[in-house]
Amino acid sequence: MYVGRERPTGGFEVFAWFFMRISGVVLILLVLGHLAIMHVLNTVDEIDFEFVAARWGSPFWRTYDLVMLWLAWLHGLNGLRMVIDDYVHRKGWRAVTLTALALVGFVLLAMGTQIILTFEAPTSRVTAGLP
Amino acid sequence: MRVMVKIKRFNPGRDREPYWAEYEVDVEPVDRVLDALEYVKWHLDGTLAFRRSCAHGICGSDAMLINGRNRLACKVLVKELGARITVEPLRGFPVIKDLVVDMEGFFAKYRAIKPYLIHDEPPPETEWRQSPEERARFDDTTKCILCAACTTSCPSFWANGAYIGPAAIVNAHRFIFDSRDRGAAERLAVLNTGLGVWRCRTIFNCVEACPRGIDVTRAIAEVKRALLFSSL
Amino acid sequence: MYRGREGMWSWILHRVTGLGILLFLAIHIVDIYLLGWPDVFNKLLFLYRHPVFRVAEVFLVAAVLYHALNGIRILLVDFWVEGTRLHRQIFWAQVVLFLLIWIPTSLLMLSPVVFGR
Amino acid sequence: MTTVHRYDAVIVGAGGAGLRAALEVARVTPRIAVVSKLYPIRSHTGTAQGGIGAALGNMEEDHWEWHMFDTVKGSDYLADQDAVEIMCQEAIACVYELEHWGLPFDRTPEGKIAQRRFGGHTRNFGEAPVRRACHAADRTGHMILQTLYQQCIKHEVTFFNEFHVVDLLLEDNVCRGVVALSLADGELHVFHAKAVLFATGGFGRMYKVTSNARSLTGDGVAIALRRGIPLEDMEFFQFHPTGIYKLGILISEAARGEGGILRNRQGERFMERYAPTLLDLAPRDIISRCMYTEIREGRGIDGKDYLHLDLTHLGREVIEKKLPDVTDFVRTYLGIDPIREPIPVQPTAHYAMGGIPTDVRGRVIRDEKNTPVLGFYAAGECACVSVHGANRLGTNSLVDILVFGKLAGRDMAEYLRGADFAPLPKDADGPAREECERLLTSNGSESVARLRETLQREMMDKASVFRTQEGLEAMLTTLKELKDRYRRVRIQDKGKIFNMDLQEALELGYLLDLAEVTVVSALARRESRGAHYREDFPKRDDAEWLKHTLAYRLDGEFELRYKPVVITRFQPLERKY
Ligand SMILES: Cc1cc2nc3c(=O)[nH]c(=O)nc-3n(C[C@H](O)[C@H](O)[C@H](O)COP(=O)(O)OP(=O)(O)OC[C@H]3O[C@@H](n4cnc5c(N)ncnc54)[C@H](O)[C@@H]3O)c2cc1C
Ligand code: HEM
Ligand code: SF4
Ligand code: F3S
Ligand code: FES
Repeated sequence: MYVGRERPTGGFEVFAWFFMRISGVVLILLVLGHLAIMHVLNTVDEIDFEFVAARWGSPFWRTYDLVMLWLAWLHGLNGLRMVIDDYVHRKGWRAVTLTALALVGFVLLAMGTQIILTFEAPTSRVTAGLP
Repeated sequence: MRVMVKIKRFNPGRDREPYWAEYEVDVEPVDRVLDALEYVKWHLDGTLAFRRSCAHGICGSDAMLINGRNRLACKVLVKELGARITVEPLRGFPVIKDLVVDMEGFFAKYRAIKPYLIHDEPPPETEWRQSPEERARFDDTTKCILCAACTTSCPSFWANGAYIGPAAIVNAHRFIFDSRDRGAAERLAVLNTGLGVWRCRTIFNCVEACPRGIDVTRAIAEVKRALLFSSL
Repeated sequence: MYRGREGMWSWILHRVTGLGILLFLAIHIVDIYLLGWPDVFNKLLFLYRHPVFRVAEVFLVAAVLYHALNGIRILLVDFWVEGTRLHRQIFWAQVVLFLLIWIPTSLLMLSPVVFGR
Repeated sequence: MTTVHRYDAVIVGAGGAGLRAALEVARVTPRIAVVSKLYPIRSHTGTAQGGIGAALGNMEEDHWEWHMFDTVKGSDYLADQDAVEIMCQEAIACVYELEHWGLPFDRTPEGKIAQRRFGGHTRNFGEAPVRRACHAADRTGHMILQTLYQQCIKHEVTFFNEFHVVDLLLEDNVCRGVVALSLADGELHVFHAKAVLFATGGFGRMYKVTSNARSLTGDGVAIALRRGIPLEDMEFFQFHPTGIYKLGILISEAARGEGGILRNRQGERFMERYAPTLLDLAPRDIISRCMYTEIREGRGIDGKDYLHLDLTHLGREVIEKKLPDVTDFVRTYLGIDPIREPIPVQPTAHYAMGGIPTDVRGRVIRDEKNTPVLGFYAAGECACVSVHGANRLGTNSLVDILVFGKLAGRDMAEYLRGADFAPLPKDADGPAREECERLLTSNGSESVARLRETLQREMMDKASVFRTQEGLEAMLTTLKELKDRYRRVRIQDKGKIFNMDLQEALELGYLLDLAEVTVVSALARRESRGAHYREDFPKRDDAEWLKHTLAYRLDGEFELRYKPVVITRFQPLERKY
């Protein structure tokens, strides 16, 4: 292909589109891994406070969960934004829904991040016998 | 062969709401849906309106929703459909009357992507050279007859009528990938928005609807990639 | 109803599963946040252990699995030249793969509920 | 009430000829409107398949003189050679121009425009077939129409789409505009103009089996006739040899250009007997006649009225790459795969050689002395320059619409500079309104569809490939009856919005008029030439009939006059291929 003039570059939509794909690929590993560990190999019968606490004792799992949280959340939020974009046309409604989306998105992301980063396992309760 | 043709009718000058009308028609199995419509028009109910011209799938006049899918009435044989044929106007355009829809918005989007060769240098004495490979690069999208079957089959377009739609993207592709063209940047700029290529969700209804067998989604994907790679 | 084919149905499912997972994730963030209050957290765990949730969990896995596999299909369509031509075949391959993974996984997950492990 | 628009120039018809002319006029004035009853890209030019002829010599030696010779010979020496000369010279520039506008021609390995063989096109004055038809697969017309429309978008030409022109405003030999019916709302619009160009296409719809679109009803030609313009050479109507059996959908000559063969029920390549040099690439009039002869002599397939077009030896590669659309038609409509099975074909009404007489500048002329009508132009299939004479060669119509579209546009542009708006006639839209009202309110019992069916069937029977005195006379009687019944036709749709019923009734009126001129002209011409074959006068008669017919209709009566053929380079010879 010949290129005559400057190509348009960037823009939010290209970025968003590409992000959906990149995050998707990474999420395949992260989310499926997470599901496998938490819901298949272990089951919710085993999972309790101690389980999680022990897991977050390791920086690896903290990072894992943090990355997963951010990617999945931003991926999902942008997905929802696309859906809103499709179906909500009235100006006012759009503003309301998109603002709500941003607010809820921000608050929950902050909550998730906070707990992953600041969680301190009560040392006494860290028990042996966990992976 | 006797078939029941059910047509969604609406005459804004007279009717408040669209309604269904049913007609019994005798056809040959090798007749087209267009023949059935013409039979209705000519022998049963002269008030029916639809567009048609070439009757062999080249002029793009008679795209409509036939048994739940966008088709050209002149390119579906009744034997493919069985004894009940349902015909509706294309979705997402205002209805002028019966099966005739207002295509002005559709053509406005076509015009928006600058559907003409852009090349500022003076042309040579004879032809611009183009290798068969370069020519093949955009062959698929030169076939478009602007029938709008693709755009009006796209759920993304139904959801938001401001979406530029596959037909316009196909026609942009036809020029963007023509080795003689120098206007790719301008066209890509038009398509690089939330109402441009990025609203395509690769749903593929367009491909199934296209009577010219154009791989519409592929064309759209190529445009997306062109935009992505020039942004990286 | 428009009689779309694989492409349309796969998209509807992708959208529904994506939104479903998002909803779950939102709830999940909240419940994990409760880790700050270990007692509350542990008390609420009964919810997760309820048979209804155990069955729902199987569907959550289904949703994620479908969404992930279909995500791969979308990527192939977007970036592989043959993707658009073969999208239907890829879809059916994906369905097969989905069943191959999901059925055994569900059995594994549900066996404690059904057989009490 | 009636809206009045004012434009320097109004072009009626948005096919190849109309758009090409519009582009030319748009160079000098933005006050130009194209009025078309179809969306431009729906025009019939888009269905042209095989190619556009121009002696580019990209694949082998070629010269415009050879092209000119073939055209003249193909026309059975009835074409005006000054016009043919211009056309064949200009063809080359026109093709390059299209390429520069972006037309995606197929390419040779060196990247030049690819060319193929076509009926009647030869090297060195008839020696052997030559590759002259420039093509884009079998969608050449589609690409031409798209490219021209794209250029019109670029130059911001104003379009009035789905405006059906119903009248021409012509007084004292000066054209003043047109009257059109807007289909969307049923209102009449008057277009006041300094100059008008008709490019309304052909009228194959007067025959039962035809390659022509539903819309090809000769509107412009009939309107001109009604306004006192004579029609030229209307007895010559081309039947294309290979229409899909019964449907009439065209299988391009390109199929034979690529090597396809016609066979009869014995599997014999019968063209060997009739045209030993060019075989299946002989001109259309000849092949169509041979096919009918075969059928009459019982060698049709299964004794029926069709023959086989055999492509099976060409192989999948050639068929699918070079004739993709044709292959698709055959598969869709016949359920036959041309790669494996021969295609049932029969001659199909295809092209009107006759039409509104013009000079080489596209000006409509009103008599045998070539007196132009001021401000009235015509180009394309509706016009008769005459470059096709008694039989058009394949690929030459696309050349015709481009070259004479351009020249007419150029002359119009010139004319606009000196001309002023002639005042509109009093009650400009009166006659049109009256006609529409009459049709809408008529309480007769006749149906448009039935009349049209009868017309098409009878014309096919009596005034198609073979003609006789009795047949034509009988047809004339039938036509009188049909016209009489037409006065009592009843329209069901009385509404204003998209009244297709009214439109079809108007169109039937045009067809009836044109059928009548065709038959009257054919009856008079007591010889056989090109597409006009009289069984009772099977020989060409240059002494008596080397002249153009001009048919006038004055107060309902026909008057035939004649004008000489312009002969410059090539003296008439016997036509052998
Ligand atoms: C199937 C087929 C294949 C062909 N293949 C070839 C080929 O390979 N090579 C070749 O040289 N030729 C070919 N021809 C012939 C050639 O295509 C036509 O003769 C040529 O395209 C005519 O062009 P035009 O511009 O005169 O008219 P058209 O393209 O027919 O356009 C007529 C225009 O007039 C408008 N119009 C008509 N009546 C009215 C009215 N009352 N009011 C307003 N507008 C009106 C229509 O809307 C339309 O826009 C083929 C023809 C057919 C039918
Ligand atoms: C497991 C790996 C995942 C992959 C491969 C993946 C892939 C994708 C892709 C490619 C899209 C874009 C679709 C498009 O542009 O048309 C998408 C959309 C979406 N995804 Fe995911 N995703 C994954 C996980 C998730 C998760 C965990 C969530 C929830 C938090 C999620 C929610 C969504 C939503 C809501 C959409 C928008 C759906 C739509 O617009 O139709 N996805 N996904
Ligand atoms: S891409 Fe296909 S369906 Fe869409 S307008 Fe063009 S021809 Fe019609
Ligand atoms: S149906 Fe619509 S979403 Fe894209 S693939 Fe086709 S344009
Ligand atoms: S009538 Fe021309 S495409 Fe159907």
